[in-house]
Amino acid sequence: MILSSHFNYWIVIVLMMIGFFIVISHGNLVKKLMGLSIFQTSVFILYISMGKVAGGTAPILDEAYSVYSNPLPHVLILTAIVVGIATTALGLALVVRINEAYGSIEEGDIEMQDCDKLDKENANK
Amino acid sequence: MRHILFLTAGLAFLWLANSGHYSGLILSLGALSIAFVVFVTIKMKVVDAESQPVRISYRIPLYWLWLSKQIILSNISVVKKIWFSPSSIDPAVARIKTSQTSDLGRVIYANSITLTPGTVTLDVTEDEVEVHVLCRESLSLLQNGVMDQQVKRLES
Amino acid sequence: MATAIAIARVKDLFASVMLTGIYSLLSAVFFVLMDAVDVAFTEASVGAGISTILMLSTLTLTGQYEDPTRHKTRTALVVVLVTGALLIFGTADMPRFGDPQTPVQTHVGPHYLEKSYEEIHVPNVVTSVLASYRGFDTFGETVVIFAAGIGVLSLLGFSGRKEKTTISVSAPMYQHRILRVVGKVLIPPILLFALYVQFHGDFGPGGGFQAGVIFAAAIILYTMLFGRQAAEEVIKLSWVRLLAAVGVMLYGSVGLISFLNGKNFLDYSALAADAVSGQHYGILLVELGVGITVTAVMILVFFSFAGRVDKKAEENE
Amino acid sequence: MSAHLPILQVILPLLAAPTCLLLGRTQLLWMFTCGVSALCAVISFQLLHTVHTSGDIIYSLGGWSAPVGIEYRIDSLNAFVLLLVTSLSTVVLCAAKQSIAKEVPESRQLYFYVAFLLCLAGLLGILCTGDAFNVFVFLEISSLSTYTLIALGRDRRALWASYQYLIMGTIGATFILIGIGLLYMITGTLNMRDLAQRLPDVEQAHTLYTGFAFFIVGVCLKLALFPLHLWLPNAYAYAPSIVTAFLAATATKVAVYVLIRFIFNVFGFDFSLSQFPLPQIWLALGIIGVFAASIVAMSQHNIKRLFAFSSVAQIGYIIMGLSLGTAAGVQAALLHVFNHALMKGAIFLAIAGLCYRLGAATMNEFKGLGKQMPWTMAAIVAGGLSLIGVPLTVGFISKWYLVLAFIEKGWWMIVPFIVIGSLLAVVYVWRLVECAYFQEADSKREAGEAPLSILLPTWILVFANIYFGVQPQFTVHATSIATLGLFGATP
Amino acid sequence: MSANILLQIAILFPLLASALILITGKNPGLRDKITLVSATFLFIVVIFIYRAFDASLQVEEGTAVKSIAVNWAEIVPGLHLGFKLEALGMLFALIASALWLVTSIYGIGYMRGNNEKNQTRFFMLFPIAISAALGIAFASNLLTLFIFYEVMTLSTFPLVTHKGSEHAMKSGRIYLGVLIGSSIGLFLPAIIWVWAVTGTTDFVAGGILQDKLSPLHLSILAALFVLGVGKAAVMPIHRWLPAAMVAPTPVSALLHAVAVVKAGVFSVLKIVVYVFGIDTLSDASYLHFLMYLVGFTIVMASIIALGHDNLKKRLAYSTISQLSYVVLGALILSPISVVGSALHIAAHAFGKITLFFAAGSIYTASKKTEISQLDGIGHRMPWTMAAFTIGALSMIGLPPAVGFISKWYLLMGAYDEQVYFAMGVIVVSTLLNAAYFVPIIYRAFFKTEADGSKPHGEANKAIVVALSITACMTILLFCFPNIPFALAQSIAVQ
Amino acid sequence: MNFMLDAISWFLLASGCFLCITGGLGLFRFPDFFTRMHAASITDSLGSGLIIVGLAFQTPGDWLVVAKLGFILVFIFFTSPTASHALAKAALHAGQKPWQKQT
Amino acid sequence: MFIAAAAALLISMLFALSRAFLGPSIYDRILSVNMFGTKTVLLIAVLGFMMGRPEFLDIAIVYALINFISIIGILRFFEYTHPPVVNSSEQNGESDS
Repeated sequence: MILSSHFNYWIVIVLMMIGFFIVISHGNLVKKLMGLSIFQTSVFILYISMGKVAGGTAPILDEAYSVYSNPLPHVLILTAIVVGIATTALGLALVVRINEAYGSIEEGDIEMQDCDKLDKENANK
Repeated sequence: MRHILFLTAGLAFLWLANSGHYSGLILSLGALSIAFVVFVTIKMKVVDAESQPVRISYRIPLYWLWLSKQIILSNISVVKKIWFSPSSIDPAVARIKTSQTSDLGRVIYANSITLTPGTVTLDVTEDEVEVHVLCRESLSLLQNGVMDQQVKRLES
Repeated sequence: MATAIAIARVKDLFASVMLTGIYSLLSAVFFVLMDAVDVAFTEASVGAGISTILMLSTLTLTGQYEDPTRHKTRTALVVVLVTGALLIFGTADMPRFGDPQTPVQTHVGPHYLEKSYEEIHVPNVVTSVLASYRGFDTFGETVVIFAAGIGVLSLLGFSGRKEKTTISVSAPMYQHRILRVVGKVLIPPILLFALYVQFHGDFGPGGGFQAGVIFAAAIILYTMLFGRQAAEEVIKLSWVRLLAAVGVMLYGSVGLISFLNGKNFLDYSALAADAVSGQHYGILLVELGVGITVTAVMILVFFSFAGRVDKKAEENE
Repeated sequence: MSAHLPILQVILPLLAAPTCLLLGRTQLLWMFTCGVSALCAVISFQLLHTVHTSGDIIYSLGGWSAPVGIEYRIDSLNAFVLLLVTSLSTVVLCAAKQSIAKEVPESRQLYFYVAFLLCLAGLLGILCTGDAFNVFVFLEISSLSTYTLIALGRDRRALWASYQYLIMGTIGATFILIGIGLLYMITGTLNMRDLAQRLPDVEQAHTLYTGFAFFIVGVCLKLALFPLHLWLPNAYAYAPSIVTAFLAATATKVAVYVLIRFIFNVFGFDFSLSQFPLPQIWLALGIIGVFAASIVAMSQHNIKRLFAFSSVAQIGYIIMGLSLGTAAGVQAALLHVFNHALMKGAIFLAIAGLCYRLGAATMNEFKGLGKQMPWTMAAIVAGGLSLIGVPLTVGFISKWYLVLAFIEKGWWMIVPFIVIGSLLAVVYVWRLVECAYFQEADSKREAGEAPLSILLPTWILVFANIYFGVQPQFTVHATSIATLGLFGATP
Repeated sequence: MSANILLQIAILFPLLASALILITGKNPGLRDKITLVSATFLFIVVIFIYRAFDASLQVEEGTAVKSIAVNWAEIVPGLHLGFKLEALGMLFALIASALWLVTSIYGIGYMRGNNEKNQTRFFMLFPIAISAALGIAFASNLLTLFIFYEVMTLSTFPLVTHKGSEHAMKSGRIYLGVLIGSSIGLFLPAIIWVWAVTGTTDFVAGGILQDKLSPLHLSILAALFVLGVGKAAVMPIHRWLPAAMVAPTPVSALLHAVAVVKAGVFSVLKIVVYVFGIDTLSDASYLHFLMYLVGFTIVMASIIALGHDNLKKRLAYSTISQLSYVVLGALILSPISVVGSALHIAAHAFGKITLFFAAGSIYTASKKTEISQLDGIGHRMPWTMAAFTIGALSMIGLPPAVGFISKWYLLMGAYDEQVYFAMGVIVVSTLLNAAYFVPIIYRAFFKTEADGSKPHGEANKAIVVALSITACMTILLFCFPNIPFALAQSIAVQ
Repeated sequence: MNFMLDAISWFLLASGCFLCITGGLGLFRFPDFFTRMHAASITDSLGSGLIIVGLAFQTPGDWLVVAKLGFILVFIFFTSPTASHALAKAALHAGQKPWQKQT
Repeated sequence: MFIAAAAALLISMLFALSRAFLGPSIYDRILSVNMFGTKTVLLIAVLGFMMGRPEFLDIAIVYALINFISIIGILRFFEYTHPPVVNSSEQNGESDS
């Protein structure tokens, strides 16, 4: 019974875990950002699903309807989506610059290069 | 100038048909929007004979009717192939002469070809289109020039 | 869901970008099912449109394939499982899906649904909440966009009008007859549609943000078809940058006006003698501010990326 | 007009940021930004005064009273932090002009000022608001501009640091979003006061626990609590020096504020601290954080990184104070928030001066600096002493209160840890001093004193370090009122 | 001028002098003159303070008690930054300021004689250290004492590492590590403990801890203090002192015979008297363990001193053992022994500084540092070695040196309290003292110089004058011990 | 009358859906990119057309909705061949070779 | 009936999705994304009718629009990474030709 009445949460959880997993485990910077956006989207779904009323309709007032879903989560998520795209755009811009600076967008490569540099600095000491 | 008027009229129709709210405020906003769009598009240099086919507009519905018939026919044949005999296809690539005089005409022709299932335009040059077909039969249908003529009629 | 897994698995980054596009289309459908039309609208334009294009431009610059080695898989699994377990723990008490008796449905939400029409007289409750009740959040959101624009500009910068020689590189699609003609036909309606969305946010789904994205998308389409050079002649980028600021300031000054008239910040009822029509004007102006900023920033961001792509293409030649 | 002060506080930098785009010259930009920030400081001072004399200020945005609309709510706690943030940002900005001119390419200086103002506005917005979701929005404003600011650093590692921060920060923000969402789900409201009233009814809900956990983890990511601090050292080390000074002095402090606000006001302190092993976890993390970060700091070669790790350690102290859950503990934490801002501000500004002259701040550069840049070095030493907690500096005051809080609670065993933590600070500060004063400089280098425009703000902060170390009445008074407000507000 | 103002002048003036020295650093002559003038001035100021204090003591016997006290700031409720005059502090201040004057003379001579680098830094830090010493002397509570204690540690560090060599840096690190470590790690917690228990850290006659702590806790607290005040160099917190001997001799002389180490033992004494209160502390049942430790330090340090050939090292270990006398005197907990301790502070100060001066003098004149090289040096440097002898006598505790008096009081105190262990320790260590000092004197005067050594005479005049003064003082104090004695008595009376 | 309209609309919808599924199936059954494209164009052209017209029959009298549906249809008719054409051209240029029947 | 239509559309979307999944060449993926987009447009329209709120058609229009633009975008940027060189076929994975 929990499975059916809470199915929205299960979707959210699974999506969230997938997104989060991508963010942590993948070394590719672009992929990380994709994971991040999946992660965020899952949260959006969480919010939106809590605003839904069974038998309700979109919160655009019309004389024909009387039950509406709650508009507040929608508003919040609109804002959150915007925030999400803003973050993604900035992240991608960073990736582009990182690629120019390091010639790679793999986390491992970049850290290795930095380590080398750090070693060199220490060696100068 | 003709093109601009045509565009304005089209946009006005678009607005009115979409809006559904005809209060003074919204209408005046609509007018402003149209003016702004026209201004921008003129600056973009996209308002010309190619994009605003004033001349041929009244013939388009007829052409569409004809084209719909073609689409339905070819749909049926492709659907048959998909369901019953996917192995019976025999794709081919061919070049077909066109007789259109303007880019607009060529584009309409090429898109019509693509729109009918079973044929896809691969490339358009001055007087030829390169076509990929699912079966050789449909190639012959094209080569007989019926569609070419229809488009040409539209154009003239 | 499957899409998400697919994104995780596919090594070809191009493919995963496309899958993200699909994914956001799907989630948008989901939003529609959940009655969140405005959200679906936004998710469609953002997720499938802008972010796909941005990711693609990045990939163009960085290369398509992912290094197959994974780091920290085990840590990741642990962290993810802990998070998941925590959530599952939390779901036990969560209200049933669609239950009309939850606190969410009974506490603040009803106020909006019951009162907003007499207070603001806008049928789309989402818009009235967005622009008036929680107008300050939206102001914040506009600023976020502005901040992102500033960030991208400071990182990538658009490369001015220095190189005049790049036409050949940046306008290959011009040769493409079909695209050119169809593009010419489609751009004006798209622009108008964007403005329609802008001004009809009161009645149906849509509003400043969505309109901004669509408008910007039209410009992006134009740029892709006719080249960056042509586009830059139509819209001066330094002007666009100013526009981004102007949008934010428009929003802010609506608020300022209301408190010069003795009301609180963003209290639109100060804008007209009649409180309800004041709200109306306020929402209109505010949405316009959002729209302007979003359009400007999206264009700027796209141009910044495209500028880099062109630069790289030039170097390769 | 005075009724609008709470909103003006936030709106001013927020609107000033786009205005910057209209101003062309850097000189003008700098003056403008400084002016805005100074004005904010004046406003926040006024706010603090008003709050102390006539109680909390509530301001409904858009004229919609909460919970339907968003409200701003200034009480003695956030007024205090507001004052801290605005005044420090003003001081830091005063020093910014030359340092930025040197470290950021001409074409990007404009963006620096814009992003700086946005970041400031974001932080102030977080502080002022009484709405949970609004916190998230402004958190993102400040974060996004922070990423930008960090990425302005010259070193390419700045980019990488910024990216890492972006990922971590976004995860943190999303966690916060989940937390807020779950809270909303079980209460139906976003307003903090309303939440506080409604949460006790659902205290047993699992969802509340989950939401709480997500929220706390998210905020802790933002404030770089020990195991979640990974983004901080790089970000501090490679950002432009002025940015480092600003971030170190303000950003994490605001996160601490959010934590305090939610723990004590929203969740209610009984719930937060008695139903979870949170105090124990925090205490342990705080202690481990102090030790681990201090030990890592000892082996750092890059001075900015060194002090970045030290920041992580100091956050450990703050968390330890919070973990007590007593008025004294919170007061100690608040004091340390203020005092740490002062000392790190001074140190990083001084380092900005160093970077201005030398181009980098590694141990190598420090050799013989005591003679070449005596004032700058003296400022660093003063800050370092404060960090250690030497009496007569602010560091002593906050540690004193911290220890006191522990003793009052009867947790004697923790006191030695705090003391040993200070000893570790001695070690890393001393390495620096030794290098600067007792080693000969590379002969080829000719470095003069940092320019006055950087030196002066630095010394203002150093002076503040000492002044509030000797005359802490103001801070102690303000924090105790704030703490009283916190504990009075929870039933 | 009121004594309160004088008090502040005494603490702040050296800082001003320090700044002046820094400014005039380019002109060595002027700089040195400033050093001398300010040292003299400070001494005079302290004398005036003493007179005022003396007057107030006289008044005290009458009616109104008008204590001389200044409060600078109240940092935390009950936690002041303030100063107050009392007998013990007065004694310490007198010694410190007097010896600064002498050391200044000596230091100028020494630094010039050896052409040391960074002289400005050297002379600049000196007054800061003295200021800190005076701050410790006049501190009215534990916090103030702690602050100046730390200031002293930090300001003397560059003096210790003055040479800047790798070895010096290493020793400097030990110096700093031990002192700061013990002070923050032990001393500060002890202060906090006191504050937590009593709500104040003020020094009050008779102590502030009556009936506040159990005997066990009292003992632990006492141990924290005795060990936490690392400058008192009770084993095992003594490592810094030998390490600090890399410093130039004036530093060793003033700081490690007078200012630093005396600050340490003075603090212990002050804490015992004014924080614990002698009566209270006698309840601390486990205190004898601490006493054993101190006794062990005295004997052990002396034995180690025997084994060192380096003159300064030997003096350093001697210092360790002598310092523990003072601590021991405090721990015997009889009024008489406290008087002895206080006197011993003075006695050891003058005696040890003489010895160090002499060691520096030898080094300046002949560059000799080892005892085994000193054969027959008494003939070449008669003044120096005469002064050395007087100092050594004082250390051993023989008349006509002042060391005799202090040791006498210590013994008397121990006898009164029937702490035979302490008596035994004192006797044994006196023998050991003799054992390590007498051979030096013997070598200097009665052995013949090894062949082929460079001819040299006395060191320069400044040095000779300085060490003669201190040697004279050692004897004078024996003859006229009334000032220190009066002060010490007034502590015991309280 | 209404029943008639309903019936027509259902019929159109059903056949549109059928075409869509067919298109999807074709996407699977055809051997290479170019041939799959033909399958896709089934959906794009007639499939969507039928569905939209079917929907239009559901809203007698509401011209606004019909107009909007019309716009969608026109738009799809404009864009989908353009997109497939561009795609095909790009694929051809990038060196994709059309599959030929083995003979 | 609308539900049936929606279900049918969903099924065909599933087809498209799995094609996008399988590839093999990038063009197949683009194609299926395109098709997917078109289907989404239809689906949204159908859903709008299903729920009785034809206002949703605006969303469908936007979808159609965005779909087109992003396909063009994909192709546009694809030209950079896969310049029109005829011989580079190894990445296109023509395992089935």
